[in-house]
Parts: sequence; structure tokens; C-alpha cells
Amino acid sequence: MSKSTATANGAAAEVHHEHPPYQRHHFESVEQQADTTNFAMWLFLLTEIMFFGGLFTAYLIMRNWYYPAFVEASHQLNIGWGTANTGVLIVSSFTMAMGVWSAEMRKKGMLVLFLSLTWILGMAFLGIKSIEYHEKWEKHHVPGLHWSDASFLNPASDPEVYKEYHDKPLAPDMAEKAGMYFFLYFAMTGMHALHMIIGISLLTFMIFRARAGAYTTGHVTYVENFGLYWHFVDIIWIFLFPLLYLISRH
Amino acid sequence: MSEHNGQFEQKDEHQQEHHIVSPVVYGSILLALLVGTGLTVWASYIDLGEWHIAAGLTLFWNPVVALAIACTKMTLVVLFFMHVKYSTKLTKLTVASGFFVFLVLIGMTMSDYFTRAWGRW
Amino acid sequence: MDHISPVLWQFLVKWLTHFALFPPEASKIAPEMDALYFFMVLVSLVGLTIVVLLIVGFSILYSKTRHPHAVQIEGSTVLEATWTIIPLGLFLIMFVWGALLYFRIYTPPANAMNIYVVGKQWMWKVEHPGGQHEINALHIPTGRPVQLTLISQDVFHSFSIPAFRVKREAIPGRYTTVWFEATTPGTYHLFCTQYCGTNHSQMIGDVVVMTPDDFKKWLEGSTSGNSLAQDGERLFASLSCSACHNTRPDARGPSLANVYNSRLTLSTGETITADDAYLRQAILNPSQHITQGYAPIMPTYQGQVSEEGVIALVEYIKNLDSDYRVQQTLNTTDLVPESPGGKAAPTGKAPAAQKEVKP
Amino acid sequence: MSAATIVSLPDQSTARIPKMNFLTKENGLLSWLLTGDHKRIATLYLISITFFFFIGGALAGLIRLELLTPQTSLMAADTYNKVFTMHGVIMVFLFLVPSVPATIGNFVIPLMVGARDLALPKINLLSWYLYIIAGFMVIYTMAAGGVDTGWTFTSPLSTHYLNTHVISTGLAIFVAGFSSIFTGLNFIVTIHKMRAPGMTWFRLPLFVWSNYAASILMVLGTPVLAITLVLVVLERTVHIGVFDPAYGGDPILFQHLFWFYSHPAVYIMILPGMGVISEVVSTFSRKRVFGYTAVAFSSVAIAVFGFFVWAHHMFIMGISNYAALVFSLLTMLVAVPSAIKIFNWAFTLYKGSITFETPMLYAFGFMGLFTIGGMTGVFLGTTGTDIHLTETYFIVAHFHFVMVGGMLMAFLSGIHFWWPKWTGRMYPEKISQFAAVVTFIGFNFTFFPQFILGTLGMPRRYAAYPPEFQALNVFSTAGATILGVGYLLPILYLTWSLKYGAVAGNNPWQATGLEWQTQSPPLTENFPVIPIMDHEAYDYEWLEKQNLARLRQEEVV
Repeated sequence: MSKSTATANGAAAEVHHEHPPYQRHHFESVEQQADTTNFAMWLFLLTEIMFFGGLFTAYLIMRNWYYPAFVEASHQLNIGWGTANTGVLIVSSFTMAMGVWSAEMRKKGMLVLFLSLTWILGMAFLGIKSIEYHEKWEKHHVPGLHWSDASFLNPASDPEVYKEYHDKPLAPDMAEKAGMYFFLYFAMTGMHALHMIIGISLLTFMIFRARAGAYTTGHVTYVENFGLYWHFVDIIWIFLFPLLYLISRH
Repeated sequence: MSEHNGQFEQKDEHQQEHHIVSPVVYGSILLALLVGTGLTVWASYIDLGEWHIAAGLTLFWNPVVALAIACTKMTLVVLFFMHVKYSTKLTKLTVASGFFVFLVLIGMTMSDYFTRAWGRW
Repeated sequence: MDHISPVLWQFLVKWLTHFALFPPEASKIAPEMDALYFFMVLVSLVGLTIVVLLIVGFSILYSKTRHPHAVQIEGSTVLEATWTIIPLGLFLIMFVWGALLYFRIYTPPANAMNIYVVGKQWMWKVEHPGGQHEINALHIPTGRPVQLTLISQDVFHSFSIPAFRVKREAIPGRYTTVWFEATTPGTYHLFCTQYCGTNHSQMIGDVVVMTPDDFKKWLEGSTSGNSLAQDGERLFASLSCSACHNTRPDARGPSLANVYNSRLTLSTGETITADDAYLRQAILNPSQHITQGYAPIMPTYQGQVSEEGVIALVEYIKNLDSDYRVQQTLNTTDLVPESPGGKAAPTGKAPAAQKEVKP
Repeated sequence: MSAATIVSLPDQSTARIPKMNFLTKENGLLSWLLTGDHKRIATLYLISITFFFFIGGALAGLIRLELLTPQTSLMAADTYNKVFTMHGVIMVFLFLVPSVPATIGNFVIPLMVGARDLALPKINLLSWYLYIIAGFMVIYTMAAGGVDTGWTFTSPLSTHYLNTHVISTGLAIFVAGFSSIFTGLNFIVTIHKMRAPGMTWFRLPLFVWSNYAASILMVLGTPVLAITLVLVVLERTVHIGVFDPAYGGDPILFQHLFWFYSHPAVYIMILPGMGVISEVVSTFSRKRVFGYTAVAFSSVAIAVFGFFVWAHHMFIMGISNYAALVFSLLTMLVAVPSAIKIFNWAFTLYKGSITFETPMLYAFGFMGLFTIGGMTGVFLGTTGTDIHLTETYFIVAHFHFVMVGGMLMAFLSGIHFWWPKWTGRMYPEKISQFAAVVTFIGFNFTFFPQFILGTLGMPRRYAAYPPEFQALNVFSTAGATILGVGYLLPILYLTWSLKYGAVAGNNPWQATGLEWQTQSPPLTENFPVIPIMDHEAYDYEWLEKQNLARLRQEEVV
């Protein structure tokens, strides 16, 4: 108690010393502000976990029910693109981490460089994703909007997939459940892509701020917290990739 | 409890704040993650077989392995890229509680689905 | 009394005549349910009285006028432990007691007579095994366990008979069951308690409990000519299920004789009991469970067979203990003739009548 | 003022509302719409929430009127369905969930922990704007013809069979959800990081503890509801999805996901109310809360166990019997902490020095009604009796006892308790006490008959019902009118007090919380100098010392 009062006086004293420009009025110290925003970011990520949690639950149940449909539907995904995208996202996570590092080291040039790299990789991810989406549209694999069971009722009608996996034709009732897979595929990757888009738009803004030197004067909180967000989006993909692309490829 | 929290908590975070992870660590993590990705793709192409635990309850190894690798990758990202390894108890607790509730959602929902066969409907 | 307006007067009379605290106990489970219910009411009342007494008592004893200076008290671990443990104990008693009831109500006995109920917006369709159809009404005998197999053909409904203290949701796409044994003849309310759209409150009916004799009379009086199983048999023939499900060596589908309640081994290696729910799935989503040794070639009958149709098929397959008639339907393209067994046995043992004929 | 009161108002002839306070700091609409001040945002919230409460209340009135007669005489069945749906949606998502946290919590938590503001003022303002957007979407829905899914959005009814405005309502709730996520997030961060020097966890007022617990539920539960509603909307638009069996989905999955939020939501609604009761009971019996730690931890226990019990809403929906057992057992466990709280409050009165100002009367009402509400909750958590009682008026009565009898009583208690701090003025004591009593009587008249109705088997959400249920329904409606009066009175005299009320001074109730040690209405930055907490919560001796010290100073001057 006495100890706490002692430090308390210290804290009270802090009110009077000079504030850096980026310290909000209601914080006692820069550290407090940094901790606070950092903790807030983590809590926000918790909500994000639960947000995707609902989707994952739905996915697991449907996958258990309609396993054959899920297998053949996932064979329709291009594993090359998927792997590439995973790589891209992981590297972007790395560049982001490096961005945080250069902000901490107060290296303005490197910060801008790494943020831009992250931006480019993020765009690359979205580009690849859109190629995949387009492919799905071409193949009539967009449930509800542009859908046909053909490639599951008769896999042979789709040679390049068939020659790899020799899928057996699905019974009609199971074939239509492939639509369920693609519904979840679009829901999950779509939700993930949305997070990417939000991230990239924030990055754009940050790159300009960074060039103005906003984050290399000791105020790294913003970059750090954005980093947390970016890594979280990466983690979601780390799970989406095996769940959606890698259902029994053998 | 009360001593552990309060402004003391903020103090030790203050020291943590300036722990800067070296690019070498980041680099090696990146490497590990890429290797993990390669591994999981490779593993998905070989049939790892299955395990009949009981009648009507079979465990396929492929998804298990895939998820295990994914979890490892996640742990690496969380610990190093997201600095949790160097953060306060509070942050660690926050992360833990997040995953706990996530598992509650999935686990307890599943508990319903898996025990339905037990009853006669 | 003249100063009381007649409306109010009527109203009071109506209230006094209709006043009741709980519905009639017309099933075997009802008294047990009420026993638990009143136990809980008692506990609640005691609890409430304690709380109110404490609040009122303290407010009088320690009001500022009487007790100007408060005595600061940290708390008391002993007291707090007491009012943690005692409620917990009581709650656990209720939990166990309730769980026992729950399992009884939702686990029908083997000898129960089965009646199918189909819920749709906004009516209840009841299918007796003897082929009697009812809408928004359910006739049942006393002194005999009755199992309801419920299904909905659109949204969630809930089949509630307050007088029996039973309730079960009718879920689209899956059978649920509940059972009861009526004790006192009479007419009771039947409600849909799960909100199901515009005319939810019109989805009500009567449960008519009759003495076994009256019930027998009613069955005979209201039969539609065919037993449910016979309807099923016609459907079975007209959908030409027998083309595959027969005993020929080259049969593309498993024979269905005695399949009901047997353990089936699926292509995935796991085994499963062929209960009503399974049979229904096998008709509507055939490829979800493939019997070992057969190809997933069976087309789905989703959309082609109504829920009643499925029920008829299920009832037919349930009672299919020989393939004789299946063979017949193979040989003759036209529908099978009435079997004498059909009318006689309203419980739907139609094909059973063929036992003697079987070589 | 009679002897039996602790109200100590300054000398009215000299007393003035301080010139400099958060209300007078800046003027003009923009200074409000762009404010970061938690007190101003709380005020905005209070106004908007009251607005929606009275819309919801009006709808409730319509429901009760329709139920006067067994037939659908006042409105057609589908109109009735729309009315009770909108009543549910508005009351749950636009009133109960944000009621205490976003208004009172928003106002007093930073004051209580001795901070200058919530940790994230901009997020706080954003959460209000989200709330308003959600509100407008709901109003749009009503204007455009309403929605009749019931506030539970049961699939496949909501996803397939209705052609009313499910999508706009769903999105409205989605937005409202994020508004409450941000409030909760803000509270957690503030309570962790913004406490004044010396304000350790166990010196926090219990109001802070209970809001902390509720915030955890908001942050972890709400997103699941959000994603569920997104899936419902998708299913309606693209006609394929995971809920409707017609598409191969599972409606039970919807129930799981929906109740995973909507059961903890019940605790989101009640926990902050419990916090208010702790403050009020302690203050008006001049005594620290009996067993502070027990009450504090019971809040956290409710929050934690709250996540394990959701499937008790699904006992008759064909979930596995064994799952039902587990969920029922856990439900019993979560009932205990509430019991602990009730008894701790009751014993807080023991050897106290009790006065009966309006907030205390509401608090007494809360304790009585919440006891009933909680016990009847056990009826429904018990698998056996649930079969008979669920989906009837019993469940309606139960959650209205908890939500209206519990939460609304607590809300009014809190408003009356902190009103002088908020506005700097007192409301007329006698009439407010009268209003409290009227509310209590009206409430019991309205909802107690519904327990009997439920036991008799009258299903909920019925526009028409068998005639033998009429008598009790008439009683219920009669009570509702009384209740209505009880809710209108506060609006009148509180508004009146804004201009004509007596000047309250810093600490009219002689309460110990930090918020009472600063001027009322407080400064925008809350405290001239951040206080240093050197005593326990509810330390009335400390308060007396303070007062003596102040007197001596005044003598010296």
C-alpha cells in the first residue's frame, strides 16, 4: 500500500512534465498510452477470433456430414495458387514484422520500404485470389449465383482435375452438397479477403505517414498494432489453407 | 493479485516495450513458416491412413497432421512476429483466453453432434 | 352489485369459474412432473421469504432513525459458504430429478404404439399406422404408451400437450420422438409452441383421449381403407424401389427385409442402426450412408416424396419381414391387390399377413 | 427533509452549479457530435436509449392490448408478429444490452477508477454512432413494413420462409453488436490500464467489477452473433447456406451459434445492473458491501460460466440427451453466484444505518424481483421441467422478471443515484419514491399472472389464445398500464429537475466512490489532479475524516 502510494506520487508528478505531440491528453505517460492501445488491439483480435470461430464451427460440421462432396469440391481448387498465396502472405507477415523492427530502430527509409513491400505482397495475394475466384466463376462453382453440379456428377468432364485425382462420380444428392463446400469457401475466404482489403487501405495511409516520419520518432505503437492485425489475418489464412485446399489430395 | 496488477503491471511492460526482436529471429521464423507450408502440402499428397478408435469413430491422420502443422505455424507467428513471447502476463492471458473460448464454442457444439447417435431418436 | 359494470361482472365470474393454477394431469408422467414442479415452487417460496424477511427485517431494525451509526462488517466466510453450498445442493437435487424425468420423456419404451406427426405451416397432420389420417387432432387410447415420431416439412414447430406435460420440437429434415401414456379420457389442448410464422397461433388442435374400446371403434370408423404400410407398399412399387432392392443375385441394392433395427455396416467401415431416422435419410440422401458392398447409385427422392410418403415408406420397410411381396411387385407392373391383412390389422402389419403364403 | 435521510445538500441560497463543467465546456451541436468526452457520449447514449425504450414500450403496450381478447381483434396475426418481433429486437439490442454499460457505465467508470477519460475516446464515440446507425436501420425496417421472425431469427423460418425485412434487421443487429463490442473493449482496457495510482483491483467499486465481467462477455460473445447473422443474410440472398435443411444445412447449428451469444447476452444485460445495486445498497446503508470479494468474484464467475450454458435454450430441440445433461448441470452452477449476490446484498443491510431514498427503493424492488426471476430460471434450466414450461408464457414471465424487474429496476435505480452527479441537480424526492412504488406494483401485476399462464400451457407469441386464458391476460394488461405510468413519471420529473431541481453539491448521498469526490457535474477532465486512492472501496470512516478535514479548512478560512 505504502509502496503503491509512493509510485502514485511519481505518477501524479508525471502530469506536469512535457508531453510528446502524439500523447493523448487523458494518458499519464507515453508508456501507458502504448500499453493501452496495444492491449486494446489484442482484445479486438479476440473478437476477430470468435468472429471466424462461427465459420469454422459451421465448416467442421458440414465437412463431417458431406465428406465425399468436400473432398471432390476441394480437388477443384488450384493447389498451386493456394500454396503460392500462403507463401506470399507469410512473406508479407515477415516484411511487416521487419517494418515494426525498422520503426523501433527509427530507420525511416527501411520502414517505408518494408511497409511498401507488405503492401505489394498484400495486393499480390488479392490478385491471386481474384484469379482463383474468376476460375470458379468460369467453372460454374459459385453457389447461388453461377452454379452447376456437372463436374461432380461427372468428374471426367473436367479433364485436368480428373487426370490428377480420378474422382468417382458423386450421387446427385451428394453432388449438390459440393455447393455447401463452395458456399463456405466463399464465405471464409471472402471474409478473409475483406480483412486483407481493410489492412491494405490502412497500409496505404501508413506508408504516407511513415514517409512524413511519423513513426520513427519513438512512437511505434501504431505500426506495432497494425502489425498485430496483419499477422492475425495471416494466421487465419494459415488455417484456411489446409482446411479448404488440402482435404485428402492423395 | 492487487500488487501484481495496478501500475506495477504497467512498469514491467514498460521494460518489455523496448525489447526489440532481431531480424535474424524474424528471418529464421520466416524460414520455418515456409518449410511448414511445404511440409503440409507434401503431407497432403500421401495417405497417412486412419485409426479406427471404435465402431463408427474413425480418426484420419491427414487432417490431424495438417492441423498440427498449422497450429505450429500459428504458434510461431504469435510468439515471435506478434511478440507475445516478450509480452506481459496480461497479453499472454488475453491470447490464451481467446483460444479457450474459441475451443469452447467448437468443442461444446461438437459434443452435441457426436453424442446424438448415443440416444435413440 | 349494480354499480359493477356487467362486463366486469361477467369477467370476474368467468375468471372464478376458469381459475386454475396448473393444467389437468392426464398422463402418467404429469403427476411426476408436477411433483418436481411443486418442489421447485416450494424452494423458491422459501428462498423468496428468506430474502424478503431479511430485507424487511433489517430495514426496520437498522433504519437510520433507530440505528444512526452503521457498524462496518467485512463479511463472513461461514455465512457466505452457507449460502453458496445450500443453494448449490438444492440446484443439484433439481438437476438430477429433472434429468431423470427428461430421459423418461424422451426415451420411448419398446412396446409403444407409434403414431407419425407431420408439422407444416400451419397445421398438424397425424398418420396412424392403420392409415387413419387426422388434421389438428390426435386420437389416442388410455393405458397404452404412445410414441410420436415428429417431423416438420418446413420450419421448426413444437408439439405441446400441456395436460400431458410433454413437448417436442418438430424439426425439418429429422425425426424426433416423444412418448406418453394417457390416463384420463377427455379432450385436451394441442399447441404449436415454437413460433412458426403468420398463423402460429392457429396451429392448435385437440388431443382426444379415449378408452381402448372407444379408440378401437374410432380406428375402425375412420380408416382410409389402406394401412400406412400398404400406402408405403404402393409407393414402393410406383417408385420401383423393388427394381434394385430385391433378393435377386444381381440386385443392385441391399434387400430390405428385416432391415429395420438391424446393425448395418457402411462402406466407410462404421456400423449404424437402421432406425426410422436412418431409413428416412437413406431415401432422401442415399449417398450419405452407403451400405458395404453396394455402389452409390441410388438417386435421391428429395422433392419427389412428401414427408407423408416417406413415412409410409418407412412404415412399410419397418414391417417388411419377407421379400415375397417385393418379388411380386417385380413380376406385376400394376399395383398390388389389397391384402386381407391390411384392413384387419390397423397397426400396419400388412405384409406379415403373407407369411403363410411364403413357400 | 425528514430525519431518516442522508441527503446533504449545500445551502440552496448560496449554492451554484459550477460554471466550468463538462456540459458548459463547449457549446453547439458539433461540440456534442464530435466530442470524445465519455460523459457527453454517455449523455448522448442516455437520450437515444430512452428514445428507443419508449418505442419498445409502446410496442409492448400494443401487444398487451391485443392480448386483452382471445381473438385477434386489435390487429391481424402477422401485424402482431411484427409488433412482438420489433419489441424484442428494440428492447434487447437497442435498450437492454447498452442500457447500463453505455450510459451509466460510460459516465461513471472513468470517474470511479480515477481516469480522465475512457482509454479510447474515439472508439467510444464510434460505438455511439454505430448504435445510432443500427437504430435508424431498425426504424427503417419498421417503416418499410417490419419483420416477423421473432428476435431469435429461428432458421429456416428467417432464412427461407419469410419475405419480410429480415436482412435490414439482421444487419442492424450486426452493427449494434459492434457498437457493444467497442464499449466492452473500451471498458476492459480502461479498467486494466487507466486506474488511478493506488487504485488496486480490490479497491475498485463493485460496479466496475460487474461491468468488467459484462465487457468480457461482450467482447467474446457478440462476434459469434455477428457472423451468424451474416450467414443468415447470405443464405437469404444466395439461397444456399449452412442452416436450412432444404439446402443440406442444419437449423440446430443456427441455434447453437445464436445462443452462444444470446445466452451470455442475458448476463451482459443483468451484470451491470447488479453492479448498480451493489453501489446503491452500500451507500444507503452506510456500510461496505458484505463480502466484497465474494460479490466481485461472483460477477467474474457468472461471466465465465455464462459461456458454457447456451444449449439450455435447446433442450426440446432435439439436441443430444447427453449434451442436454451437461448444459443443464452447468446451468445449475451459474445460478449459484446470483444467489450469493442476493444474500450478500441482504446482509449488507445488517447493522447498517439504512435510509430509503428512491435509488434504494428501486434496489429493494430489484432484489425481490430478481430472486423470483433467478429461481424461475432454475425451473427452465432443469431439463425435466423445461419440457413443460419452455416456449410458454412461463419463459416470457421469467425473462421479464430478470430483464425488466431486474435490469430495468437497476437502470432506474442507477439513473436516480447518479442523476445529481450527472446534472448537478436533485429531483423531487417524494414523487420519485412514489414512481418507484408504482413501477414495482405495476410490474408484479403485469408479469406475475404470466407465470400461471405459462404453467397452464399458454404458448408464447400467440396472437389469439383459448378463451380460458383471458382472465389472467386481462390482469396482465391492466398491470401494464400501471407500469406504463411508472415509467412515464421519471421522464417528467427528471426533465423538470434539469432546470428547477435543487443544487446537489458534490456528494448529496455521502457516497464514497471517487466520482463523488469531484464536483457535479464533473469537469471535462474529471479531476483537477488525478486522485491517489489510499483507502478501500466503501470506506465510510475515510469519508467522515474527509468531511471533518474540509470543515476545519473552512473554519480556518
